[in-house]
Amino acid sequence: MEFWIELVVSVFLVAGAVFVFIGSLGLAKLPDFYTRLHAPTKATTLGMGGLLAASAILMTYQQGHLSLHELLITLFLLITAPVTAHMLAKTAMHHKLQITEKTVDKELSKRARERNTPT
Amino acid sequence: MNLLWVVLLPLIGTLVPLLTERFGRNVCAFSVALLPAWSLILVLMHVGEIFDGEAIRQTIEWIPSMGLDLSFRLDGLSLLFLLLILGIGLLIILYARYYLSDKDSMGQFYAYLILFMSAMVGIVISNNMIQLWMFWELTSISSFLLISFWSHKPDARKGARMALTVTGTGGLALLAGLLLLGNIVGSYDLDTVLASGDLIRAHAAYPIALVLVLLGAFTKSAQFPFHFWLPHAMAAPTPVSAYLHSATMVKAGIFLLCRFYPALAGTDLWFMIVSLTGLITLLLGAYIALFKHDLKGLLAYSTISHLGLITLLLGLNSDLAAVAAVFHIINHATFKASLFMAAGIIDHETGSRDMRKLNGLMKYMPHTATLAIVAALSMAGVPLLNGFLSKEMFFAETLDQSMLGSLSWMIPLLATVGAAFSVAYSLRFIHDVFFNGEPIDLPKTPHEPPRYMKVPVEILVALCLAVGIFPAYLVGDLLHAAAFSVLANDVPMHSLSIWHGFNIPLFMSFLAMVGGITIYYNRRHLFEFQAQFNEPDAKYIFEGAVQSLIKFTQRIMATLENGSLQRYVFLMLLFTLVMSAYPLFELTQNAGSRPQLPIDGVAITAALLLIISAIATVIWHRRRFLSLIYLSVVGLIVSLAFAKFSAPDLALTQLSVEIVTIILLLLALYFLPQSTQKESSNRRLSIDLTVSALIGCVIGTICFAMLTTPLNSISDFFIANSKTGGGGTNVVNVILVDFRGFDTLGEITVLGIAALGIFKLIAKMRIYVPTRDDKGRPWTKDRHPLMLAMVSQSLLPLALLVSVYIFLRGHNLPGGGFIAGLITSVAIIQQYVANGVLWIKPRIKVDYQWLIASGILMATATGLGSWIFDKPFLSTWFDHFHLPWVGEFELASAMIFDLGVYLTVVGAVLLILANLGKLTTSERVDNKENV
Amino acid sequence: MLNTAITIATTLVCISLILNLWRLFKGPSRPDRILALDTMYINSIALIILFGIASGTALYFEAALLIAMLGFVSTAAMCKYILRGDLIE
Amino acid sequence: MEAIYAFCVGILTTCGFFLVLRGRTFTVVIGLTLLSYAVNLFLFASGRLTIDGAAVLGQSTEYSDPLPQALVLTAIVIGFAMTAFLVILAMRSRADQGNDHVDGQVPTISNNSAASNSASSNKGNN
Repeated sequence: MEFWIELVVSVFLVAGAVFVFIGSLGLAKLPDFYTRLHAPTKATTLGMGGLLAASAILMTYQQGHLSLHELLITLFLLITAPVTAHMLAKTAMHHKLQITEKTVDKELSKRARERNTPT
Repeated sequence: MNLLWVVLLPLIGTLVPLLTERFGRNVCAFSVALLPAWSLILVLMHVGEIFDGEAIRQTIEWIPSMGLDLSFRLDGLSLLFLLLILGIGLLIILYARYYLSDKDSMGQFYAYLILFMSAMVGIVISNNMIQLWMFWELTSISSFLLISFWSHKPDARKGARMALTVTGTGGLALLAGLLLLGNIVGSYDLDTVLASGDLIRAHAAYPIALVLVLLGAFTKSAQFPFHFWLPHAMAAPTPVSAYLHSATMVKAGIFLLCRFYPALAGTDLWFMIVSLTGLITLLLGAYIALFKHDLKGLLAYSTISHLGLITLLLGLNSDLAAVAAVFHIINHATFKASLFMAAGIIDHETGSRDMRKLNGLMKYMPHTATLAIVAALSMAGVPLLNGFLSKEMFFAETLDQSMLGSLSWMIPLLATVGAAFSVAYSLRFIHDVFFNGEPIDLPKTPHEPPRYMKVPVEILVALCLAVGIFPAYLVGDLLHAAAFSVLANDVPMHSLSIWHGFNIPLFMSFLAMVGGITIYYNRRHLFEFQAQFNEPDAKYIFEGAVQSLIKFTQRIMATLENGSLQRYVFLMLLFTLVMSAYPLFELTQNAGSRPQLPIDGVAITAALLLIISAIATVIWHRRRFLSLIYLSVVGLIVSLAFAKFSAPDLALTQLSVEIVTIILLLLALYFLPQSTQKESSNRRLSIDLTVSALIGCVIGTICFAMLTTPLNSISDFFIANSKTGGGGTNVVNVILVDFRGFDTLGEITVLGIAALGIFKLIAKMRIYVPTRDDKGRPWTKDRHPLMLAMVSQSLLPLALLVSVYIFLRGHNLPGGGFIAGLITSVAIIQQYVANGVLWIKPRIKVDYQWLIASGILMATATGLGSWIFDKPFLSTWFDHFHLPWVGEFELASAMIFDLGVYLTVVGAVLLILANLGKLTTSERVDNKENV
Repeated sequence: MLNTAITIATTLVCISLILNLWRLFKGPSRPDRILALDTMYINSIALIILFGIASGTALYFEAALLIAMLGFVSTAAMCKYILRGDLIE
Repeated sequence: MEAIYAFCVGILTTCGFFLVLRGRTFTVVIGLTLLSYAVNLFLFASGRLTIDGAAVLGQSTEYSDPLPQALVLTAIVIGFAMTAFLVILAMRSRADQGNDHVDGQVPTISNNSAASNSASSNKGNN
């Protein structure tokens, strides 16, 4: 196959994989849940986008017509990731998980929690 | 003629009394007698040929492939026994008609009796050992029914159980022996077995076979030490005793000895066992009989002793002795049957069988008394009666044997002693009952029985006399024929005459007479002597044995089956382990010749994840939510493995099922304890762990061995014909909906049934709904988070689109009804989760049972549809069409079938999950708010 | 070049899977574990796509698609379970 | 590769059986689920392992054995039905007997924690 396609695909692949990795690394390393929540839902999703783009390009090139699966998957991920994050945040609030010291604007979370706690 | 009918007629006759009972006693008795009489006539039609020494054989193929067929043979011995069985049987039928009271169910009695009769007939004319054994067991069972006929009496029940146990055990031993014989000879055909006597006697297994067969015979004909069941079987109605315990059942053992005489007899072992058992039984029976106060008890023990006599004769290994034995079989049957009937009459008319009360009946029932006296004299062996003749022959035989070497003289001596005792008890029977003063407070005032009740007795007694006076004319031929078939060679010269001149046997019987009379007149001292030791009642010993056996069994059950499922599972597992591990020891090396795939990093990672999360599931199995999370990881990895090893359909199915399972378990977990404390002891844990680990090793080994052995599969056919025959390129799906469509139909049916069962189980289940989670936190008020609800609604069409797409491509690319159905139901369940039941209710109006039903119906209809084009069930039709815009596309009837699968899956999953979810909707307290 | 890229990517994804498992172990809270599980789903999608690219067939994309759908469903279900106890009400 | 596969099957079997031997219904269900994974993998293995050989005509050169796949596919679905049935049975026994022990009552020999547990569930039930 032509060099530039291979190049693009490879770049997308590596970049995506790196982002995926960063997401998981963040999940493993970050201090508290709220910070951890960011890593997978953002970085990983982005990384997935990269990977899917790579595969979309490659498949389109190989099969000669536009391959839609990747688009579908991307769509799903893009729609669901925020909701997942939202739900997880809700559960975290419900469980009153501790937040690290370095968090700015703790009052926000406190207020949110008060609004959230059942009376 | 048809030998089959000889046994078949009585067998059919078993039903007759049940039908004709309602027409009154006479009709019943008469109708019952018909069929046995017919088969007796059938037998008599062949007396001529038999007397000429022929044997009639007949074989009816039953299961030729297994070498099983019904084979019969009628020779002299069979003829003799048939005459006894059917002849005396008819007399008994007549007798029983008068004996039975109105309270007894006549039809039942006759049915049992005829059943027993046909079983006996079957024994004596069988020409196949297994067949013979089957009839043998049938006699045990039917005699059980007969003895326990008065089932309200505990004696009857106990006696029947004892008889069944003893004879049944003997029957099993007999079966073993017969199988062994068949093994030695290589055939179960009786002719062959009897012909190859030398082979058997020479064989190493001969002693075992002999002992086993003899066990069967001795238990049946009440030989020492198995004699104890016979007296207790006297609790039966007297016709039964008269029939079973004089002429037929107890004679079955003797018949067995005679039948196998050519095959088994002639060795020292045979002599030792048979003759000594016979001798002991003869003496013991004769001795005990003297002290019995019960009429039937006396007769029972005398029967035992006479059977012992016959056995002894058969044991002597001399041809003449065998002849004498056969002769005594006839005589004993005649006089003992008549005696039993007489005793029955006395019991019937006086209401008692106790000889201490029965006295001087001569003047009350002279007719019966005369008959009984004649029969008793014949039993005692008085000249001019048949008993005398066979006893003479018996004495003669005891004289000319030299088996015990220098001690051989003991046998005639002991024989004389036994004879003396038999004279004594015969005297007692006569004198105590019919003379000896006046009856003592009998329940009834004795009088003669009804006229026809005496007829059978008269006939038999007449026979006794006639045979006693003109033996040669009456039984000569019969005896010759019977002896011929017992010895299987020429019968030695024997003269059936009353007078052989003055010889030792005559002198011996004279001694016996004198001795008997003396014994009887000094019986007082004997009774006192006997009174010292109380003989152990066999019943108590036997019952004790039975009880202890029951206790033992109960103890075993208590340990094995203590009602704990946990324990059962463990035991089952242990068994499985043993059974599956054993063959592996033969497996020398488990790595086969198939080239193995290279290991790559992804595989290692996946395996690592799988193993760790599986173990984690186990470790945290008490914190249930946690173990559930690990479980879903395992499921994920498994489906990845399917994808990796080129099974995309499986990967898809596994994924969707896994999610559905997780949702199901979450739904259930809400009602169950969130976490439990440690319950089982460490010892228990380690044991369980060991066992399951061992099983894991075994399974793993098998799996590895299987993976590494080259594959020869039938799947090439499927791959070859998938496109041409099934019209699809996705072979897996084509197999599901076409090649093995019938299986799939079954599967979805099972699925539907399971779903319906669950639906019924859930109905009206009252269950505790926790108001706080396990940490004591109250649930949040926000029942349907807005974002989730909105996004789920917007995702629904997308998901449905995907499932339709998966369904449509299923025939040619990974996908199909199962997967599409699962996806659809997951999508809908998501709506339930996100928006709640109340939101769904107005939107999905179809109820899920209907979905299941229509799905299964559709699938079945597709199958049936192929009948219209007279093709076999579920054969697919497909064709290709061209549409503008869409292009080439294919229609296959398999697609409709797949649609049925789809609907069933959707219906089942939703029926299960939605109903499980609805369980709480009405009960949540905060349900009314913010709806 | 493409193969090297695929190898690198696969390795990275595998490592991230193991990291997720580690988080799943470590917890400490239930949301953490659920998050780890969700990330695992997404990473396995990545794995499948890489596998598809490597083997050059489009057969496995449906698996990826399904994981994308169902992973979301199960995460949502688990959150709902923690929040409300019963999923369907 | 085969060795790893077989090892995983063995591990799954072990874990499954160990959990099946536990006393609580839910745990038993989880054990059965693990076990059914193991069984499905085992059955699938009877078609041997192939890579890049999906049994879809025209997609690859040599195909994996489709027959075990078809069997396992239905086995998975039926397995789900069975699990569901068990789960409902477990709930039913919890509802009727007040505890979720497989034997219907928590064995008395076990330590007091179990007793208290069953007591709490009893309290919950009525």
